[in-house]
Amino acid sequence: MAVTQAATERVSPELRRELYESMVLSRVFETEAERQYKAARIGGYCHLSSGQEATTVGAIHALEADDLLVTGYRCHGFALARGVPPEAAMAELFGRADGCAHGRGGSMHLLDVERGFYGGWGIVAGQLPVATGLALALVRQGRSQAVLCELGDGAVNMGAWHESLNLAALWHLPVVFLVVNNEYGMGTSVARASAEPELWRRAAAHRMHGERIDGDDLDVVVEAAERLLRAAREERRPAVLEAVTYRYRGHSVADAGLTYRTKDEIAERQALDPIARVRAQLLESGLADDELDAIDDDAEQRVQAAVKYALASPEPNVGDLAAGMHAAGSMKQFARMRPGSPFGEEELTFDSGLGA
Amino acid sequence: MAVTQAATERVSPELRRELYESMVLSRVFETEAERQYKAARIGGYCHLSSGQEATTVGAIHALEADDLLVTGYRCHGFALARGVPPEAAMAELFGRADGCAHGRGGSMHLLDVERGFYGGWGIVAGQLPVATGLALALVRQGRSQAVLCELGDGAVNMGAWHESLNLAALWHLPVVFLVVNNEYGMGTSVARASAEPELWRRAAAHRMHGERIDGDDLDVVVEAAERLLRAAREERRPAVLEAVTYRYRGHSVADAGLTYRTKDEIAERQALDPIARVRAQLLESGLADDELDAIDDDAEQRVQAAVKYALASPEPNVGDLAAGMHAAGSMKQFARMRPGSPFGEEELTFDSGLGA
Amino acid sequence: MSAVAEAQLASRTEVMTYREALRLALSEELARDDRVFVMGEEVGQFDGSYKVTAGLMDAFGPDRIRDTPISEEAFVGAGVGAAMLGERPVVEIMTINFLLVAMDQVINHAAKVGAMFGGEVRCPLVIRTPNGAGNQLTAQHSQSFDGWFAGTPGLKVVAPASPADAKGLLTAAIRDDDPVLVIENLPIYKQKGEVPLDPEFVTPIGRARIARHGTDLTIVGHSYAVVRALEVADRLAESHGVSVEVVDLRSLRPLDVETVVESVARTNRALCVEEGWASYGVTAELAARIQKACFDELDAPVERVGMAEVPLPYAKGLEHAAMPNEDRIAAAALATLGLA
Amino acid sequence: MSAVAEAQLASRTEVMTYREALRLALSEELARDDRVFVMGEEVGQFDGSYKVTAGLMDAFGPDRIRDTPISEEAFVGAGVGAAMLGERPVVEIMTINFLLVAMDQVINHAAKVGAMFGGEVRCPLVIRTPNGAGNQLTAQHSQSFDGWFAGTPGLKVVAPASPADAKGLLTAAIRDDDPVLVIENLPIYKQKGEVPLDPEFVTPIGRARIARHGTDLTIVGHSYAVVRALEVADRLAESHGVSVEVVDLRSLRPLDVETVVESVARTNRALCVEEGWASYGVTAELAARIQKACFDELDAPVERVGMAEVPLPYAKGLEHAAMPNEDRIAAAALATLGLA
Ligand SMILES: Cc1ncc(C[n+]2csc(CCOP(=O)(O)OP(=O)(O)O)c2C)c(N)n1
Ligand SMILES: Cc1ncc(C[n+]2csc(CCOP(=O)(O)OP(=O)(O)O)c2C)c(N)n1
Ligand SMILES: [Mg+2]
Ligand SMILES: [Mg+2]
Repeated sequence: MAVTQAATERVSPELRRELYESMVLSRVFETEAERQYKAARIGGYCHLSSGQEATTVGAIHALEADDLLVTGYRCHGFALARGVPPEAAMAELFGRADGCAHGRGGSMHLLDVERGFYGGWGIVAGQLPVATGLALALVRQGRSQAVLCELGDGAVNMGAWHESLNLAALWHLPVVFLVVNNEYGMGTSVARASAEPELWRRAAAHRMHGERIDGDDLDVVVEAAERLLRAAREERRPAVLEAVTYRYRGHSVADAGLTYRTKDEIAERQALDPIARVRAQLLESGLADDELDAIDDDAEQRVQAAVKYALASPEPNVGDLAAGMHAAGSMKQFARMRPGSPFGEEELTFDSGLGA
Repeated sequence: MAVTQAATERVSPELRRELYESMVLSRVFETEAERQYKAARIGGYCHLSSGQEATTVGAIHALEADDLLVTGYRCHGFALARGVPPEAAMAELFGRADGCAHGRGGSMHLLDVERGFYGGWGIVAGQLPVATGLALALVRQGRSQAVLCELGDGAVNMGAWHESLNLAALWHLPVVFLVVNNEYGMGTSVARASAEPELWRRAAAHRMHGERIDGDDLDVVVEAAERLLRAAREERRPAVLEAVTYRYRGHSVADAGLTYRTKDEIAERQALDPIARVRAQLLESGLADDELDAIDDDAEQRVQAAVKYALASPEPNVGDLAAGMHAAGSMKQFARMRPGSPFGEEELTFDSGLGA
Repeated sequence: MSAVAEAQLASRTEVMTYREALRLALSEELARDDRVFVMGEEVGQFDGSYKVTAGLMDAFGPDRIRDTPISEEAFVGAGVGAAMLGERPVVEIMTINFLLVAMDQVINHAAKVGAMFGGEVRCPLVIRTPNGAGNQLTAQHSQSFDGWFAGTPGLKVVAPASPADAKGLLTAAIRDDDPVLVIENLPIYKQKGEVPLDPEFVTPIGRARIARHGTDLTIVGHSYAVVRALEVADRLAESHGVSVEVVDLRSLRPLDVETVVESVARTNRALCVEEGWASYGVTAELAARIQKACFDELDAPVERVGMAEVPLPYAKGLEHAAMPNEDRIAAAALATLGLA
Repeated sequence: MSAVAEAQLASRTEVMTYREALRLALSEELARDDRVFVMGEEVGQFDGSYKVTAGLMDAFGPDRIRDTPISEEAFVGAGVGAAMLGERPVVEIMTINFLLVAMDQVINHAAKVGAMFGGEVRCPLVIRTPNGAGNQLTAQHSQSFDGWFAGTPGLKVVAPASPADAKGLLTAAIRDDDPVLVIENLPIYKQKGEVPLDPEFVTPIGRARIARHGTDLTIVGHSYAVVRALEVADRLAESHGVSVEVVDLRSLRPLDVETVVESVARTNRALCVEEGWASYGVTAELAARIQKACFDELDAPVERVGMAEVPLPYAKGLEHAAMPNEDRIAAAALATLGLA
């Protein structure tokens, strides 16, 4: 297994502390999200990434301000690490007007165009062609930036993976496919889904660089993500980066997550918790326990503030049901469609002030 | 390039003579088909495989009687080599009732279930999942047979290729994917379509055996196809066999085939014609010119007889427009659908005596 | 089992959920016919993402209850190929939204086998998948493409609205020699009803059912829309004393227009309802058929209600407003009755 | 160019084929806007499988006229992503049949971008593809899924039936800020007609056209069905002295029902025609709309003609019998007029 070695010196104590804050924020945010889901303030699908924070935060740290990000539906941590305010994220989970998608997308479809985050998508591997297209646009626009595209270990068996990798390699597009291998796609282990369980090896089918890393080692993630994103930006070399990590909670809040793995297995992995690891490193490097507790408390407070904000944010106006569906001016195109409409359709309007 | 060496001794003079007959029949049949197309007796798409006969005939020879075959739309040679009577094939091209698909399928959709040929399919790579399913059925039925699935070099960039290979490898299905690399997918060369132009290497992405052979060397094709089909039958080891060959005519009869390659390139390849090669080998092994001429004449006569047969075969009965669409007895299920039908629909009937 | 016991069983029914009725049909058919096997994501070890197949892997083993990778195109196509060789695959697609990635295998392969090959080979494939919305699953996960499949010659499409039909139609689909799409529905999975225990019980494909008798208005629908229609019928009986007849289509292809037409010929008014978008949807076909077959009987235009024509938003309030909920159906019914 | 020259050009028209009109729109838009680029199989070196893009690679280079591998799902999705970043991709799909393998990117990605992300980002993607049958291309290659896309909120769908609209609608689609599917048609590619040379000429999306004025019957259709309808109208004028009005829809979403309704209100009879299967097809929606909007004006039920509901067979005779050919349309028209 081609595990790149950690280059601990690359992460300074200051940076490590910063990334620790981000990892803790993600964990606390999602713990709260599960609580709020059970309190029925959040609905739909809600996929948590507790346990995966080193991969999420390390990879996002490697992005430059103008780089782009695309993910699947397990996107809370990525959004927060990229700088989406917890308020905007929580308000989205609550389906409120001040959510980052104005309450239209929910947990799976967070986004923040100003920060280059082009969504949270819900169809397995469906985001790969989209990410490939964003990379193509970067090239056409002469921007020397890169796209980071997250997907799961189960997504590598979709045809869209194969077609997107070939296109990216053939056209030398600046995109890094981050395979978050949390060992299961819903209840299916990698070994039960993939004839080649070393997923990074599939990159070779397109003469593309691939490598597998310990996704729970923050330093390793930062080093590899920075290196591959730089190669994408500077040499237009796409790559596959497989980060091996683990999901503590069920596939979604609705899944207890125990028909396909044991409590012991989960406990074993939690004993190696990436957040605990980083905390230990920070203590070693001289930070005091209470400084770290202060960070944890601060995360708690930020998340509680986000909940307050979300609760205070108004429900979207039902009159804006179709807001954003079409570009401004489209109402005129649809004006002559009214006669004989299905009941109630005449009332639908979509030229609205929401969003761009 | 992993070119397996020829094992000339494996093909006896008798067998070589037999395969020569089959190669010539395919060439003559398609030459006549093009003539008939231009005489407007054949319509639709008509894809010729002139130049690819060593691959076609060699691979089919490696099949046992109970093995199964699935191909794309370039299927004339495969059908004939598998034993479909030229009469039934030509009648199908002419759209006549005695065609192997009763005039419903035409050039792209030849089949012969009794000979284990499950079609001639028209969507690039669409036949791969179907072939995978046939292999699964063989396993479920405890039959130690294999499926040969033909596809082109352009088809390897479809998602269906990736998904089918993973499924076949993961479930140990007895299927050999024969990639007929004729160097172009319509007007696109392999290098312009595939980031990894050595297509056989892609099998490794699924821990599947892959190899590339000279598809114009009959002996090499026979040896490799026999070996891989045996491994599929006896050890349920699927594989990718890439046969490098060349298409003399355009992509289809409608394509002159010269916007993307030169006349010289075609001439160079024709100088190495696989049929001429085998003819030379037969002469060496002692056959006389006139014996070989007799084979060629015989092929001409068989094809002319096929044309006569096709012309004599009746046009399908227009009353049987929907024949075969549904299983016997389905008319009763549809009986209550008539009121308010679109104009003319009431008359459609499909419980018919055609086929199975 | 003794003939007496069998006779008793044949006549017995039991109250169970729609989900349990589907599971009963599957286990009976798996037991009856070795050619039947189930294939899909999470159908085995995970017990099915909506638990329809719960326990079946323990009962029938991993060969007959096959967990697949996330590769809908490949395993739907594998179902086509296996069916062509005489197997009886029952492929589960988690929700109908994911059939979009396997569309080519359903429309251009499964549906073509019979006619394109001149009847030389058949494709007895069953695809099971739920449609529907209503749990804030949002735009990509809340759709109903029912009409697309119903409009594809070569396919048969059924959509049970009750536990009894869930069993009867799934059994009929598995025994049918053609490709059949069985459209289930998320909100109905937990609905309870009487289900015949006779393993030979089938709901014939192509026969609609009068779910409720009435005289003033016919509400026509399939799948969850039928449940909503029945609720609205009760409501309007109380609130306005109107008598609503409800037709449960059960099959979309073949479509039992005769039953619909007989009903509308009596009530002279028709409202067509569906969970999906109405424009270019199932209700468009219903309206087109009814206006032609009942031209002289109609006292009012055929009305339609469907999901608001927008990618379904996440927020609960927006989602509710967008659904063809009982209030909207009732309002449409009153409008059709001229009581609005 | 001088203002005078421009003014002259603006008013000039030229006779050209539908194919040439599309090519003219593409080259004008490529020249006008650097964000526009063309992507698809064989669009460059091969000159396009139906030659629409012939010569464009020489004129604009391989970056703006991109040949792709056979990977529809990837390059349609790449169009979505590029459009989200402000590019104006024009993706060619050889024929609409092949959109089945990219369905997920069209329906669950392109169409969702605007609403699902609350209007935060747009997707100005154009997909061009021909529908239709009639050259013995057989079951897998002779389909028209027009209604499926027209029934998808978030998409816009246009289908030019004349060279002028081929140019005008493609130009409008490229300039539109939403995803637009431009449905071309195989048999029409070679049709000739007057085409405005003004680079600013656009056919507004959502506006139908009265292609022929008449008083006794309205035939409504889109794409090639309009060409057939015009032929039938002439025929019936001669044979039966009836006056047929023909409405060319031009757009399917938004659908200009007003123009249809105004026409039917005058003729009191409507026949809807399409190249694809009529059941659950485009004509179902037309009939549903007309019966509601013209309930009191209709003297006869709205009639429909489409392709016979079977996977299209290969044999010439079978294929012809299955097509909505002029004889079948004329017969349906006479039936609607009560002259059958
Ligand atoms: C095409 C498609 N098929 C099925 C699903 C249902 N589904 C959602 S997530 C998921 C598992 C994905 O696993 P993986 O790729 O490992 O990502 P993870 O959930 O572990 O982050 C499945 C099957 C879907 N959303 N899209
Ligand atoms: C999904 C799909 N896309 C496009 C086409 C149109 N098409 C037919 S054959 C072909 C080229 C295939 O090339 P290759 O796989 O090399 O096979 P060959 O024709 O060389 O035998 C294309 C693009 C199709 N039939 N299906
Ligand atoms: Mg996973
Ligand atoms: Mg080729």
